[in-house]
Amino acid sequence: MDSTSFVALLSAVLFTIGVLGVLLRRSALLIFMSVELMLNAANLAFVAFAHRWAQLSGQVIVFFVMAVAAAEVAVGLALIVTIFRTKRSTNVDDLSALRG
Amino acid sequence: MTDLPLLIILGAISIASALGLLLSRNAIYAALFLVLNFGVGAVIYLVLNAPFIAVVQVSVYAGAIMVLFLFVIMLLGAERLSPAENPPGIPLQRPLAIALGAALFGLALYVLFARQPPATPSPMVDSSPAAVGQSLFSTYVFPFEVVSILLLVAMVGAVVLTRNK
Amino acid sequence: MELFILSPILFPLLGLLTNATLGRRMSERAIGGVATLAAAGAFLMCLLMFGQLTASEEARLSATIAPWISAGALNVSLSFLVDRLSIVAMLIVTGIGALIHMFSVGYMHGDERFQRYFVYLNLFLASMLVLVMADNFLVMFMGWELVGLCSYLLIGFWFKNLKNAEAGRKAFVVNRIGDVGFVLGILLIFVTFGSLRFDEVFARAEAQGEALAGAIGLITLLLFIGATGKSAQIPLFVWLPDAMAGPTPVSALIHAATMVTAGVYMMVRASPLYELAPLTQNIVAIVGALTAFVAGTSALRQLDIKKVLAYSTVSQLGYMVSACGLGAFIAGDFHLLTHAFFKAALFLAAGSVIHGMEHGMGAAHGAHVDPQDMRHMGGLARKMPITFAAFLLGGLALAGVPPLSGFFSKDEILVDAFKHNLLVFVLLGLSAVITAFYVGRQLVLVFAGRPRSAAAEHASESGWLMTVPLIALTIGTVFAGLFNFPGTHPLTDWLAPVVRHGEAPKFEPGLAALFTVLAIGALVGAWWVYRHPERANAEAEAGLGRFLAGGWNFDDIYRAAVVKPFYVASTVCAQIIDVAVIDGTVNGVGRLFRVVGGSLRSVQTGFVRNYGLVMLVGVVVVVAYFVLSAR
Amino acid sequence: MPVLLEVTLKSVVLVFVLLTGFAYLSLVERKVLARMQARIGPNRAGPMGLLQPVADGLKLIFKESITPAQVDKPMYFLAPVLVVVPALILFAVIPVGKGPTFQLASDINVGALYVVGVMGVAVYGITLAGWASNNKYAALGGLRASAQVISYELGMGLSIVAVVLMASSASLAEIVEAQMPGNILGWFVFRQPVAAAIFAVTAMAELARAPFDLVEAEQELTAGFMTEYSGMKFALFFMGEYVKMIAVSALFVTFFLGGWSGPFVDQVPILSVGYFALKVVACLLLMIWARATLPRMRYDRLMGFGWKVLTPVAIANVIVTALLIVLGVPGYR
Repeated sequence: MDSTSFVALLSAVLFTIGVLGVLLRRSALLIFMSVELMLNAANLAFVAFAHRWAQLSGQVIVFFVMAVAAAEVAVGLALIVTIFRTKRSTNVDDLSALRG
Repeated sequence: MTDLPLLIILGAISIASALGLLLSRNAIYAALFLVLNFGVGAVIYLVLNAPFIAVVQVSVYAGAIMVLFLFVIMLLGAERLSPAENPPGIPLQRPLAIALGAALFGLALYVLFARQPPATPSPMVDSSPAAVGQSLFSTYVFPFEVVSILLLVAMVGAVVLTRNK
Repeated sequence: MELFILSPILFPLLGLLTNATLGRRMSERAIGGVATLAAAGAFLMCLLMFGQLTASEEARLSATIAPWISAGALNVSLSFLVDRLSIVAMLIVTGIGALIHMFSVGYMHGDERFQRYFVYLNLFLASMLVLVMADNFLVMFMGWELVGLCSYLLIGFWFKNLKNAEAGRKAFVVNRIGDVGFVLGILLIFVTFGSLRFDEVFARAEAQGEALAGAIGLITLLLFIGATGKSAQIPLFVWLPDAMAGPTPVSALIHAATMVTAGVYMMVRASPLYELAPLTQNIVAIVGALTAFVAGTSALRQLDIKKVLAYSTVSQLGYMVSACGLGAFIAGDFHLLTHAFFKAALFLAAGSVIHGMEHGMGAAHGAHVDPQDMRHMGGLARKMPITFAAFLLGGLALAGVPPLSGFFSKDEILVDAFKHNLLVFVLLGLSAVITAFYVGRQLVLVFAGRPRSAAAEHASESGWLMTVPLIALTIGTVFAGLFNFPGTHPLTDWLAPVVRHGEAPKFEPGLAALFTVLAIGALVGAWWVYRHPERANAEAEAGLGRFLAGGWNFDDIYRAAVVKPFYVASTVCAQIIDVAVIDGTVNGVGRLFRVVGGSLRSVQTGFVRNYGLVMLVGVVVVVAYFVLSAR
Repeated sequence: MPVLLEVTLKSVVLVFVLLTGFAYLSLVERKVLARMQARIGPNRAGPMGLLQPVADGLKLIFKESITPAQVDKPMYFLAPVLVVVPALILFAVIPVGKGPTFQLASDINVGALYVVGVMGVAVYGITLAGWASNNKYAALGGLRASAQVISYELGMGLSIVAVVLMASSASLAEIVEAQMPGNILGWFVFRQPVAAAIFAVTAMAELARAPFDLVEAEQELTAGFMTEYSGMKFALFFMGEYVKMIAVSALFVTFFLGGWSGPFVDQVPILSVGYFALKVVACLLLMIWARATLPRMRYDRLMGFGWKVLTPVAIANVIVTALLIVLGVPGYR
């Protein structure tokens, strides 16, 4: 196994953990962090393949992903703060007003 | 590959910290596990000949995003995540999530190992900040501008969302 | 040059634009003046063009504005043609149109939608000119539909009375039936000849007439169906008597002098085709003659002053159509010309009478009577001398009394019928006698004797705005016969280069004398019968009278054969198909989704994580598909 | 592995120098502050109080290590470490003298970004210390620290961007080289005065030193995030602060004061280290002077100043600098 494959594997593991975090944790903050973990896992894969194919584009994409993640966190945390002001909770299960 | 042993150690830390995030009962710890994970990620980037990404990872993720997380957690006092007081969760959520996660992971493994393209030795690419910058402002100038607008929008959005009426 | 050719159309367009945009700020006189001047200007332009056309036999003016439709082999341009045939029609339309515009200024005085009336009238003028100036079938059809629209708008002009609105609708619907035939005819022309331009179509038809006899027969028949709609022939004439609901000048202009003759004009225009279809010719001749007879007899029992004239118009159109069927296209066109004069004069005179009656009603403060009902008239000759003179001369022309115009044109047709088709001749001859009789009846009932109502008692002559056009038209009525006076027949010579199959008119002194005697006899007979006007009172009440008054009950036939079944079918559709099937389906679908949605509601847990789980299912499926299928 | 050995050796020397420097910096600060306030300062331990740091250290080492009951233990212990480590690793990229001998990794081409990243990470220690203490003063101190550091990091990063633009390199070694066109006017403090001012201000704010020391404002927050700490852990915070002072001074010297440059460095390379140390000491004295002179800012003023003044000015400075460089104005290539 070469280093690229290993990092790709690591990326898969981290991504799966991130998915599980999103689905299993109840705190909006934790869910958010899990999303960041997923993004990071994707970044790892990008850099790994950029390394294998000697391409700079993979790294550039990662740069963009980080910028988008930053934007997402800014808005996401603002949302969480706003929700917390009314609900006094960050538990997403408390936010089920749209129940059918 | 000489890097492999180092990568395995880093990978182990990375996975451990991710699991810590998944299982921790305390949002602060979860955030710190994530910081650790990102730090390890930065080192992995270094190993993979991506120093620019590595430092950006540290300054953006560890230095900005996670500090913001920490700040919000402490501001809201929302660090304790006790499941006991929650309403009885969603039936089947846990087993289904685990099964689906496993399926996703299986697919990734399948792609990685059953569909492995031939590994070709590749030359090292120049990944200095200058090279990345060149690429950003020539080939990727349009996405770059889009991202800058996105950041602006996010900034405005965050301000509007949190402003007291 | 093109602007010059288009100017007859542009003048009324300019007038209508002015009136439509600025009319709100303008006085009645100004509006009427603009509209009338527009018509008069168009007439002047037509005269100038006429002057140019006299230069040579081949002279013709054509103008192409723009390509209109270009699709595959179909190439139609928005182009116009002024030749010897169209200039005659144009002069009639603009000349009589201008006079009627002027008359309308007086007649419509005080109407709340005065401005709109003149906008419509100008629009009609422009549309009619488009129709007659067209150089291909499609542009002609455009004009055809535009005049139909104007006719609809003007019949229902006083739409606040439901009957008027219904009359407009009836005209519209009946005309559409004819239009279907016309459109099919145009399509078939294109399919057969690959062009819609008159000259190309006719040239090709002549070149290969034998081979295409069947197609040409069908084409001419379809075009004739169009003509039966527009020119009110059996079986589609029923709309015209009802069209009298419109203002009387409209009846004069549109429903007597110009638009209704469009069918005749179209058949004359297409005469090269009709020449090649003998079977259609026969059908046309017989239908025309039958129409003349049926409408003539119907006019015998009408009590409404305008209805008499309406049926008379149908009858006279029958003459023209019949003439076309006999191959006497020029005779038909000649009758069209003279008819335009005397029927316009008659209608305007009738309008003047109605106006006078309404005026008298106002002056007498008497009980309200129908100002159009002849039973309430009588003795108007002394009250309205100019009107009476116009009506008298127009009526005599209609009756075919020499030396008035109607005598010559009708005689030409009768001679042709005598030579070619005895059945047609008999029908047309009978109609001529009947015509004279109902003219006499009307003259006696309206003008002779003593006034039979307070309104008639106080009636007075109309103002100069109305009498001047009346006098002008009466002069035309008297002298229009000169256009094709036996022996000189300038109209025949004029049209011969265009309508090539026209023969020089023959004059049969014997026939002429016979019909002169018959007409005068019928007029005297009518006076004899209606010396006692009360005879008219009950004659339309029952039996044959009622049958005739109802226009041979065509309306009842339609009601039974078309309207009733349609209502039944509609009821079935509305109450069974619509309610049960369609509504049932729609409601059923709605109910189905409500039930399904209700049962699926529980899926919407409201838990974000749950939705995330479902998303993940989708992700896994999609990724699995691509991973496992892509080799 | 000679490389590994060399790096280790250099690191050890560096740490030793820094620890000594930290110790005597604290003494110098006390003495200078005392002089400025017309006092004498510590003068009992050793000649002129030169052994005072040793005494202080011994006292703190032997003090009983108290762990309050309600603290979050792992974080409570981790926090002081997190304060010291970033301060130390900053030196990895700073060239303290001419040539590779006096550099650890200062020629890496992302050095400036590394500085920004590490400065950003440095806030964790203070924030976590505040949170882990489970004490409202400490928590408020921690919150203030994170907000303050996030706010001023931006200005600092942008001022460094201007420097990087000037040097057209993110390597600290090359930044120093870029400031030596032979005379003192080549220093970026003269060619980038605005960036230098911003860096100076933001550096003080990052250090949470007067006049920006709201994190540990005694009057309102007792000792802020350090309230519950004592003994060696307290010493670590103390050490973190002073090492960071040295580090920030070193960075200022590197970015704006021509680094190790000075007369005769080409002939006697070892002189360069002396020049560097001299400049750093000058900066440190300036900081002490500022602490002795300036009153503490109000917190809302502090945040407002950071976002509404420093950040826009820094952005404008970057734009102007870029324009000057593109236009080829003399002195900006």
